[in-house]
Amino acid sequence: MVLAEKHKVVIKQNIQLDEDIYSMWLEDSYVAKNAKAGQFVSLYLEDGSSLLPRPISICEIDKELGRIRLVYRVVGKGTLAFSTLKGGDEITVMGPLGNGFHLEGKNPLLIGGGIGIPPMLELAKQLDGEKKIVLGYRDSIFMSQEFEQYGKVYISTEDGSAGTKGNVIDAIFDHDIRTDMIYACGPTPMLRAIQAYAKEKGMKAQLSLEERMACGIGACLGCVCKSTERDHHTNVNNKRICKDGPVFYADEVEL
Amino acid sequence: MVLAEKHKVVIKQNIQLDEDIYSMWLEDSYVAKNAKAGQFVSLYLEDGSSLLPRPISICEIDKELGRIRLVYRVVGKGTLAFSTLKGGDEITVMGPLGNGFHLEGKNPLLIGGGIGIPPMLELAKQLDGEKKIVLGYRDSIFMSQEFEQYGKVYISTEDGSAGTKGNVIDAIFDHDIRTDMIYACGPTPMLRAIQAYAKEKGMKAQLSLEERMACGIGACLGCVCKSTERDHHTNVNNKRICKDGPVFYADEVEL
Amino acid sequence: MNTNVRIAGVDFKNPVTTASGTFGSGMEYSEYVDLSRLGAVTTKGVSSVPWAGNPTPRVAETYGGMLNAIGLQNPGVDVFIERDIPFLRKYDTKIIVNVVGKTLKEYCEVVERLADCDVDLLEINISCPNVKEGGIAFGQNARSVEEITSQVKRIAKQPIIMKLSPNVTDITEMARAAESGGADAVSLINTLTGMKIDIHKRAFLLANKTGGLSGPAIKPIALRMVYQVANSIQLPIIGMGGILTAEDALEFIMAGATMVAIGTANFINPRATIEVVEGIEDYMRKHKIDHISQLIACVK
Amino acid sequence: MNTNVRIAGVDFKNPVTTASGTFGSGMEYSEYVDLSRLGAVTTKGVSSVPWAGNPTPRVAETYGGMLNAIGLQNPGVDVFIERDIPFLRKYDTKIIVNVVGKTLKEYCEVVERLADCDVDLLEINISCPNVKEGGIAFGQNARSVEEITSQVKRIAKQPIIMKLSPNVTDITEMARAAESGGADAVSLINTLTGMKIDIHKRAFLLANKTGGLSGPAIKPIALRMVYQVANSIQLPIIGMGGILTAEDALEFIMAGATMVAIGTANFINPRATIEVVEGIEDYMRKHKIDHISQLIACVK
Ligand SMILES: Cc1cc2nc3c(=O)[nH]c(=O)nc-3n(C[C@H](O)[C@H](O)[C@H](O)COP(=O)(O)OP(=O)(O)OC[C@H]3O[C@@H](n4cnc5c(N)ncnc54)[C@H](O)[C@@H]3O)c2cc1C
Ligand SMILES: Cc1cc2nc3c(=O)[nH]c(=O)nc-3n(C[C@H](O)[C@H](O)[C@H](O)COP(=O)(O)OP(=O)(O)OC[C@H]3O[C@@H](n4cnc5c(N)ncnc54)[C@H](O)[C@@H]3O)c2cc1C
Ligand SMILES: Cc1cc2nc3c(=O)[nH]c(=O)nc-3n(C[C@H](O)[C@H](O)[C@H](O)COP(=O)(O)O)c2cc1C
Ligand SMILES: Cc1cc2nc3c(=O)[nH]c(=O)nc-3n(C[C@H](O)[C@H](O)[C@H](O)COP(=O)(O)O)c2cc1C
Ligand code: FES
Ligand code: FES
Repeated sequence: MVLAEKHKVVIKQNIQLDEDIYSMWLEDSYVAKNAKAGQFVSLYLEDGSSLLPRPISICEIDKELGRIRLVYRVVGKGTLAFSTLKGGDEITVMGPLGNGFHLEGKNPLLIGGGIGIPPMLELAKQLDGEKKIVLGYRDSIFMSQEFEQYGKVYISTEDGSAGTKGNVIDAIFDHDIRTDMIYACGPTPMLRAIQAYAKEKGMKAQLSLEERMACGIGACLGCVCKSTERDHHTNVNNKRICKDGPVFYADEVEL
Repeated sequence: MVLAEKHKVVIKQNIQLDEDIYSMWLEDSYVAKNAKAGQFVSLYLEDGSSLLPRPISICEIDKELGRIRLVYRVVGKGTLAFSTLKGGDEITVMGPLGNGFHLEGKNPLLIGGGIGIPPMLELAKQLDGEKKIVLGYRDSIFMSQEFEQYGKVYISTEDGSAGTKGNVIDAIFDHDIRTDMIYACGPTPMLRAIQAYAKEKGMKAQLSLEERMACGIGACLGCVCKSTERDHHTNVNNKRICKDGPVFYADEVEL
Repeated sequence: MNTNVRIAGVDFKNPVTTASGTFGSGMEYSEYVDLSRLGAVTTKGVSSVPWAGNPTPRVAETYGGMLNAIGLQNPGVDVFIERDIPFLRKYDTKIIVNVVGKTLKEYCEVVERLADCDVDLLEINISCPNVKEGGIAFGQNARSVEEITSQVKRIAKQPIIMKLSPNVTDITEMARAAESGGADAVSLINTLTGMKIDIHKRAFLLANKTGGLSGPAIKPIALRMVYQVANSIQLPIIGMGGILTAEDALEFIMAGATMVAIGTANFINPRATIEVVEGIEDYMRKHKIDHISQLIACVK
Repeated sequence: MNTNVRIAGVDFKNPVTTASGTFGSGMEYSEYVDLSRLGAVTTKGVSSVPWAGNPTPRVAETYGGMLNAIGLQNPGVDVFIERDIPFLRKYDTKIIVNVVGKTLKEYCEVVERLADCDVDLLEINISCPNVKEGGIAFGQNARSVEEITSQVKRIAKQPIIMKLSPNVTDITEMARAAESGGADAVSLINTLTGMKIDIHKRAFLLANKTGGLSGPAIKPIALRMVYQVANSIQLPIIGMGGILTAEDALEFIMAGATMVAIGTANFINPRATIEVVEGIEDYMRKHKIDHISQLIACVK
């Protein structure tokens, strides 16, 4: 187990990708060295009125240059503050945290919805086999081109402005995509639909979940989800998303 | 009456003068235009966990270049934060606040003790007549040379490492200094001694007082001092240092 | 878009007032904000005779908030009537007068003196933690809350707001007592009693040892209490405690407050009141809310 | 320099422990800090049977603090005894077990199960605001504080710390009741009940609507209560509520706490406990304090 100490790192680049989406590269050789696809980091704010860390998934890992990339959507005080930082500024990070994806499957299917898309990028890089990638957007498209080098990319948009009109499940049906392992990250309704779809088709799926966190390391029990089995650690039907997840097999959790 | 709105200004320079003493020039044409010697400004912190403004006296006013100078001692969270700022950084200011000194007297005596020395500088510049200036330090000397162009400077140090060994009153006795108007800023025990001395000698004195503040503009009644007469505004024997002061005639207040 | 609210038959152009003691009688802040833009100005606690208040230091900063132990220094009701009412009447805003006393009799004296004055509502402060007698002592016991409410109601010509203390086990009990006593509205919260120690001097930071904690630090407590009270009595509520922004104010309104008061925020930003007024308007515009009443107590 | 403190005959190498529920049973944080550097580890509340806790969201950030409504999820006393006690015993630190129940009987069951276990003290949590039954209900009434204290004392083989709720009118009344009931120490404060609303969704942020407010925002209230209790009973006090730094911890010690507990600070900085231990040592060195007891209750 890697010790994920809090540490200050320098921001290499922080650029806007879309209306409220930003991409940040950090000079963080520690996290770069130790991180797996699907893990996340806690980011801290400088302003002492906001004390809790912000969990952000790792989007890309550059082990050679000792860098990691985070892609985030501005939704509140913390992400707004991050968006104002510039290359050369410092930020405090703790990580890598959580368990990450298990790399398996011969023809994996990667599904990202909205701000669940970024963590699929490092996974796409690392997975072997023939990859299919489904990206679901509300309207505006970001990052889709970055995925093209790793597999066949399918897009869905809610307003139909690109790809399949509808959601990611619609796109899967549309293109009759088959797989032996689904990887998915995105809003809970999307994950719930994928869970149901996987069950129906008898497919395996790994889902990356999200919940409000305090400690980020498994101590506070703030971030639990319902587990189908009694969890060995908590001795109730709860798993901690930060420590036992954020990635779970679809049949481990109730959404 | 000048409206002292909160405003952001650029720091021109922020340098260390002595172990824990810093001097900051601000590009603040508004305050520079409107300020009088003896007034102060409220400085705000960026960190939302520290909400109250920090009152700092105006040390120098450069009306031509539209700049003001503040000299401050690092004693806590706020002044520590100010000390890390660099030229080009921004800071939020409200001012000018308070009443300032009345310029009077033919052979004025200016007395500054410790961090009460800086506000004497602009006063020394503005006062006419033959000025004597007494500066009291614990040990290390700062800013004394800057005063020399405006009058005869006498120094006291508690450890006797320079000038008269003792306090400012000792220096006054030492040099048998006479005056028709004392101006003083410094720790309360010093002001109390000057008040007693002035009374004894039948001299007039203007004292700049200090107290913990919240609003800085006269509304909260946090910063009062005892007044000898029933104050017209508060209708009790209290005056507000931020609004009715910080400068008072020695016979107006009880210390 | 309509931001009008009504409490006890009095109409306010918007739901924003000032928290007593943080705005004086509006004179100092009138340089920063147009008082006519406020729903009401609530003035500093006033007693029958002048009070000198506590020794200094009276204020201390705390994490996300502050402590005060002003001790209700005030010039007395006579000066208030002579000077402050005429001043405030120059503006198109309502006047809420905060009333304090050391004994029931003193509260009643002030209310009586104000009965024929041109002010809109009286707020009875039974919750100040910074005076030895009166104040909070009245506000921590349901029977005395009811007693003082009914006594004051007997004399008052203006509607009565009872200002409740958060330093109690169950604030709804105090709210119900105020309602039984005949109050027209309640306001909450006053400050929570707190303390700060200077570890270098090994001494209390405030001369009074303890002081009242206010500012954004206490907002979650205030909001919970407003919600609880809104769900236990029928009277309108003036909510306060840590409001810095329009977003904060809207939380109180959604939890059940008909009006909100801005306190400590004035010290941090003299234009806080106006920015809250404007922010509420912006929110209503953006979310297409025609009338502010649609937001009051909308979260259940 | 001696940082030893003693509570009810138990010696602690220093006055720093963890606040229950913020440190699990130390397992997760043992990666960040050497548990043997702590005076004690206080574990998450444990009940007679496993509790599933409340629905999510269970935590929310507030200005200078946070709300939690975990609802005392815990694996039950059997798993605790089997897994957590042996784990903690590997370290040279004392073990304080926080005990919860929905009924008096449940509290007693846990205390009985723990009687022959290798733990040093029990902390009886009668102050959790996040469960429907038990918890805070016991802690808001002096008679039931005394009752539960004396019942638990009858069975317990370890010294008993009663953990008091700040959601009361007069915390000294509860402290005196704990003392009369035979408690060996008191700890305070638990969280203050608070609320947060999402104005865009117009909904409560926590699934439980209300949660317990903790973190530096509440420190002045906690400190005041510790001071009040220190001046009203003879028992040693474990002080907590918003301690982030050694300076904060020293304020509590000077106000009268024999030990301090670090809670929410762990979430912000996993090394907070150790930094407090080291900071207290630095202060003592700098100010030439030979024994920590010279600082306890030194501000009066
Ligand atoms: C494991 C994990 C990975 C994540 N990865 C990403 C990512 O790669 N990119 C990205 O943009 N977002 C990601 N999120 C969501 C991200 O954490 C929130 O959007 C962010 O914390 C919001 O912070 P804020 O200060 O801007 O919002 P505010 O609403 O001001 O935050 C207030 C509090 O709520 C918490 N919070 C608010 N929204 C969420 C949320 N959706 N999930 C968890 N906590 C929340 C914050 O952490 C903070 O404690 C992830 C969340 C989790 C749990
Ligand atoms: C009218 C006036 C003029 C002043 N002029 C100067 C000056 O020119 N140079 C200078 O170095 N200092 C001056 N001071 C003192 C200065 O305001 C404090 O040193 C400063 O506020 C400390 O802030 P801090 O955050 O570093 O300390 P902290 O102790 O962390 O501050 C905590 C709180 O206490 C207040 N506070 C702490 N010490 C004082 C103090 N001595 N007086 C008033 N409030 C205090 C702070 O404003 C803040 O609200 C002046 C004070 C007043 C009232
Ligand atoms: C400096 C100061 C003085 C106060 N004086 C009074 C007062 O005279 N009467 C009163 O009822 N409340 C008084 N209060 C309490 C406020 O009106 C308000 O209830 C409390 O501060 C919480 O609101 P806030 O967090 O927005 O400040 C005072 C508060 C402060 C900070
Ligand atoms: C997430 C969380 C869980 C908690 N669980 C418990 C608990 O199980 N038992 C208990 O007595 N107190 C519990 N508390 C209260 C803390 O022990 C402590 O009394 C409170 O948080 C104040 O201290 P702080 O501000 O340092 O966090 C919990 C607090 C938090 C934040
Ligand atoms: S955030 Fe604390 S257990 Fe997951
Ligand atoms: S600081 Fe508010 S009256 Fe002076």
